[in-house]
Amino acid sequence: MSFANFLDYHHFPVYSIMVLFLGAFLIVLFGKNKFMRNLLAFLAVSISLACIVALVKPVMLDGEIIAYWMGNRAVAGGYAIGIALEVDALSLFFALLISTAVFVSGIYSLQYMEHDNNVPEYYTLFLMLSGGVIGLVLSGDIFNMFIMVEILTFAAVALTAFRNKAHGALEAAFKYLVVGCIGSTCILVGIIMLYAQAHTLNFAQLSAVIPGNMNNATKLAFALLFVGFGTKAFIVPFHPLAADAHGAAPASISVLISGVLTKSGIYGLIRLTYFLFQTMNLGTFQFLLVFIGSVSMFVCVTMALAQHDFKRLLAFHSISQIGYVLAAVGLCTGLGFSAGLYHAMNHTLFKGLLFLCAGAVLHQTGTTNLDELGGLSKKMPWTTGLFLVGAFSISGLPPFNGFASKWMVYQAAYQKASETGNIGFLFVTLIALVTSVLTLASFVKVSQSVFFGRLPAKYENVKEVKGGMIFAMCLFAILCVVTGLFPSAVTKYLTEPAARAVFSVVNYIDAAMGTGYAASAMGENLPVVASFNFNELGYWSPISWLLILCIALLAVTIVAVSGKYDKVSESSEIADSKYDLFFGGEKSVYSQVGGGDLFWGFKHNWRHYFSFMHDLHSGIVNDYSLWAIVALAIVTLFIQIVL
Amino acid sequence: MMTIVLTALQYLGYILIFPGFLFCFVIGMLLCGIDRKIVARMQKRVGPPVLQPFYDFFKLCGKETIIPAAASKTTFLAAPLVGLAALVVLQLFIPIHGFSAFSGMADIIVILYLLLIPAMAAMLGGAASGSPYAGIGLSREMVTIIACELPLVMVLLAVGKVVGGDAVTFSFSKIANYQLANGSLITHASLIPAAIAMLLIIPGETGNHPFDTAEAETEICEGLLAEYSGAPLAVYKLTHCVKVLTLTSFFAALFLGGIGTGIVVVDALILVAICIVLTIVSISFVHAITARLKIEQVFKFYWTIVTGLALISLVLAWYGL
Amino acid sequence: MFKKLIEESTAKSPWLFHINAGSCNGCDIELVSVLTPRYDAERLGFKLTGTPRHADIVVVTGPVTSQSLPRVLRAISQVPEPRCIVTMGSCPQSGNVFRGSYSVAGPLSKYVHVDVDVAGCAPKPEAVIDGLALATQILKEKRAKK
Amino acid sequence: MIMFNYIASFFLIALGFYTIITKYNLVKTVIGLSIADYGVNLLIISVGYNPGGTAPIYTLGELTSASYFVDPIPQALTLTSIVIGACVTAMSLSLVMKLHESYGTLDTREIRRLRG
Repeated sequence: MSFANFLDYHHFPVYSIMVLFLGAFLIVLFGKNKFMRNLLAFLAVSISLACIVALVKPVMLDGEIIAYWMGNRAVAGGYAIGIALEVDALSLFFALLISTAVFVSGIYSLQYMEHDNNVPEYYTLFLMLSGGVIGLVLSGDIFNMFIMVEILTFAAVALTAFRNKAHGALEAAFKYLVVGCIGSTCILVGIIMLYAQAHTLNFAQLSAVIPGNMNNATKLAFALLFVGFGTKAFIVPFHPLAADAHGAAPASISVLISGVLTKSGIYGLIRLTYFLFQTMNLGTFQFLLVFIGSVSMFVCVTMALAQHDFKRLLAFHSISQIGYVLAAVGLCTGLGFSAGLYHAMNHTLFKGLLFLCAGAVLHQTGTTNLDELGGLSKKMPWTTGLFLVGAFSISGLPPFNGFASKWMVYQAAYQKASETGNIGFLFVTLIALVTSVLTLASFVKVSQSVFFGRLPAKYENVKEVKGGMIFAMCLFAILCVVTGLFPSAVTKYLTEPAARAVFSVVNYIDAAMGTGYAASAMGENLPVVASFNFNELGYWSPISWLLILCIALLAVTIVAVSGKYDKVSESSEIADSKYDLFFGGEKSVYSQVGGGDLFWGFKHNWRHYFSFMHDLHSGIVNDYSLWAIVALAIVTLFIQIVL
Repeated sequence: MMTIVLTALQYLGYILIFPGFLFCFVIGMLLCGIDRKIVARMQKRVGPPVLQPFYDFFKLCGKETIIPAAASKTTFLAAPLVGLAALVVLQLFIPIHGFSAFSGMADIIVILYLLLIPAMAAMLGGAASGSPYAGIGLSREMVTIIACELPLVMVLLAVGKVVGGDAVTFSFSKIANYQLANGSLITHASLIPAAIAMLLIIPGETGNHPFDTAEAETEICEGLLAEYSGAPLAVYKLTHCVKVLTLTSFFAALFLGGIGTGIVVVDALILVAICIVLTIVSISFVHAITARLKIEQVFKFYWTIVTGLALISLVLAWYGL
Repeated sequence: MFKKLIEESTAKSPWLFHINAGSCNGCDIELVSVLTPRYDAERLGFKLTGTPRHADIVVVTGPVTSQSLPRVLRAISQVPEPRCIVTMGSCPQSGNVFRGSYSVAGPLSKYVHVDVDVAGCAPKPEAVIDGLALATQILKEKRAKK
Repeated sequence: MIMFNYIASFFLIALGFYTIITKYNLVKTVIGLSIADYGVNLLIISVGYNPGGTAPIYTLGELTSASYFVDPIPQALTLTSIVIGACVTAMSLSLVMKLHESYGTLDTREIRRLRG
């Protein structure tokens, strides 16, 4: 076997997983040395990213589906015996955004974690987590998916509890572990029930066999798997876990939990509903996905409005954005898929950026409590600027990326509503738009309470964070802007191939099992996909808009500056009452509207809802487990009835 | 080469003169002046001259700009300029009877979001000043935006449904063409509630009476603008005036299209006339007969009455009535 | 030309900030009556603002009690240039009937330069408008000198 | 006979979940997780079971159409699942210890600093 053989791109999927696990192992051995540890971690994440990026051309652009059999144990006698990795455009899309997030988070960790104890363990777990997620999305074997889910759950739980002195870290980890294990148990039982029916664990073969042989047992398995992957995606009713875990974990891990773990759950749900059970033409099932998505969107954004903690607020937003993704994906139109995947990507980028900013604030001030912070923009200008980029992106202000994808989500929902004549989808558009403006509201709250407003005296000596952390944040910020400015390129080269992959189950099956297998195994059950299109209802060209805005801004600035706009009176060091804030004539003291008390006019009208929600999120692990079981029961009933 | 230069100059002219800055500046100020005059006349006062907003603007340009010690200077100074520029760019996308300076760049949903940018700039500028009054003003401004957003979205969706039929549309040019062919949308029975809702949204979006809780000068010292003085304040006042023009001409484009001759100058004059009428109806009359609402009343008003009107329209449009 | 425009505008759009320095409210009511339909000072461009940062003319009423003095001075210092200070009623000018009281620190002219005094207890609205018109002229001159 | 296995395994899983939901002691919650896990293990092993089958060990040439053995894959899966179950128990018990250190209680109703 020549060396060139190793560089064949068919091996890259397995490399990208192996290198992370190998790095984790080596860091345990050699991690005592700081340089060695950083080098190993950096190498692992960058090689993994490189392998994934190298796959873009064959898989995304040329449309090849890579089926990689471990140890060359390929299909024999119509049965998949070996363990497979199967990479189609959908897997690669998720792998791409996961490895990007892992890469940036890794760079950020180098400086962010330097004051912590047990850093080698941190990197071990970090790499295990990353390897688990990439393994999950690249795997073509359903039991392997389960193993990877377990690996990433354990790593995430351990990392949540990593700073076990932090407020609520242990508690969050325990809750996450309990409900996560309920989810994992569901997944495992579902897998076994499928195995009992089909006697195979290969995803492609299951996809070919199961849809034609639906019975009560497979339906129950479907419900179990759905709830299991739902807990991994933290959709409602599992969102309190996400909030707890994000708030307690180190910021670099919050990036992974929000940007990566939730994506793996969404990936699982897509694979489950559209490949394994092929519910494309089932209106009622789409209703379930869209309903859960819309509820997640709205409930979590209102929960976020009521939060007092920076990271906890971001955590609730994270689930709110996942709601967008799920609702868009559930629409099951070409545009809907494209929009949902686009938004999933954007969510990873802007939420990663925001968590890194929160981490920077925590790193420098030691707190993320919105009621204590304020006025940091004078001390941390870079962080402020980058935070604003993230905040504008997530609240969907043009021309940042959040707008492009949200705009597509609205269109997809409205188009679907109009095509099917179902007024329910219309309300999805409305909820999505209202959620978007509520998102803006809560980020206005954060910018007022953390970065602008008055600077409390105890933060007079706060400094900007170090260059490495700023660099990591800049990477995300640049990606946010770029993906926002070139929406047509992103949809054409990334999301549309991935969306097409969802609609070509047959290719997925044939790539693994041999050409013609799908047709022979499924017979007349071959999925008939209604024609799908990516046509949009309106138009939006961010580049031209930005160009015009720049010209306009330039013109205004020139006029303003020539009119001595920048000739201002500023305070010198001498205290002068002229430069005090106007305070009704009083000597101004530190006073700021607390983060929780902003938007009183809104909250007052919704006070019953907010108090109800507050009581509901009781923080008791038994309640959260009960929600999970109730969700399982409801989904089971629903699926038994409609499928 | 010559043609490229000429095209560039033409677009530059669009941005700077018509329908860009100069047009917005003059007409926006004029609309506000007329508004103040009409309100005064309705209260049996003589009222300020129609050119009063110009005087205010130039006076403020000549005043000293004070940066409070607690403020972040860059954001404090840049926010007004960004807001103004974004708003003027927004005006460029709104078609004037078939004439659109930059067609095919932004549809009505984009306009909805672009409208947030000036508000966002004002909020960030206010927050950057560090004033506690600005904190309250910011809170109220945001609640007003949330309040207006829901009915506004419904209005836009209803229009999109009526124009597109089964193939719903968000496209401005399709709306304009539909009205050229079939007459103004306001004659469409199902859209009359939506038009009324939109008329009620205009004062809320511009922050005029009785929805000016965010800038209530008597209770929270002008809220967001509490610490602004001199030229930045002048820019804010101008932004407010331009916003009146933008929203009224947005209304005209949505509901009163198809009125015009095809000659750009004449159409522009017709648009100005329409905007004046709309300003008088939706801003001045409402201003003169109401007192300022409390912020939770603003929210309640928009999410019940106005949303109800818009919802009626949406449902009617949905079932093709 | 531009400078001329600003000067002219300064005279046509004077915004008021009203400080009550311990007044009995008589003058405050009269000041508000200046803006009512009968006298309508808005036809001259007058407008009451809520914050000193927006103001051109500061109207002080009341005898300037020792409690209010630092507040009055701080608020006046926060008004951007060019600015003009008008005292309204006899109290801030002389102390009126409160003169000699232990709690009165006035008159105001001991602490800041006062541009216009409008006498009376309380002054008639016509007198207030006259005083304010005078103040706008002073404002214009200050602007021109700059 | 095999039916009894299925019923028992689902009973175990349900019992585990019931324990997690109703018991307010952290250790009992962990026990509930383990019980559910045992139920799953029993289910997996039962799925692979063939009445009267032999051990899944054969050498080349021995395999005929009549040879009849237990499905080996679920047994492998069970091993994995048992390992994972042990990890869950170890991990959660260590968390319980730490929680007891910092909160001074094992009652879930008092371990709720993060809520709302």
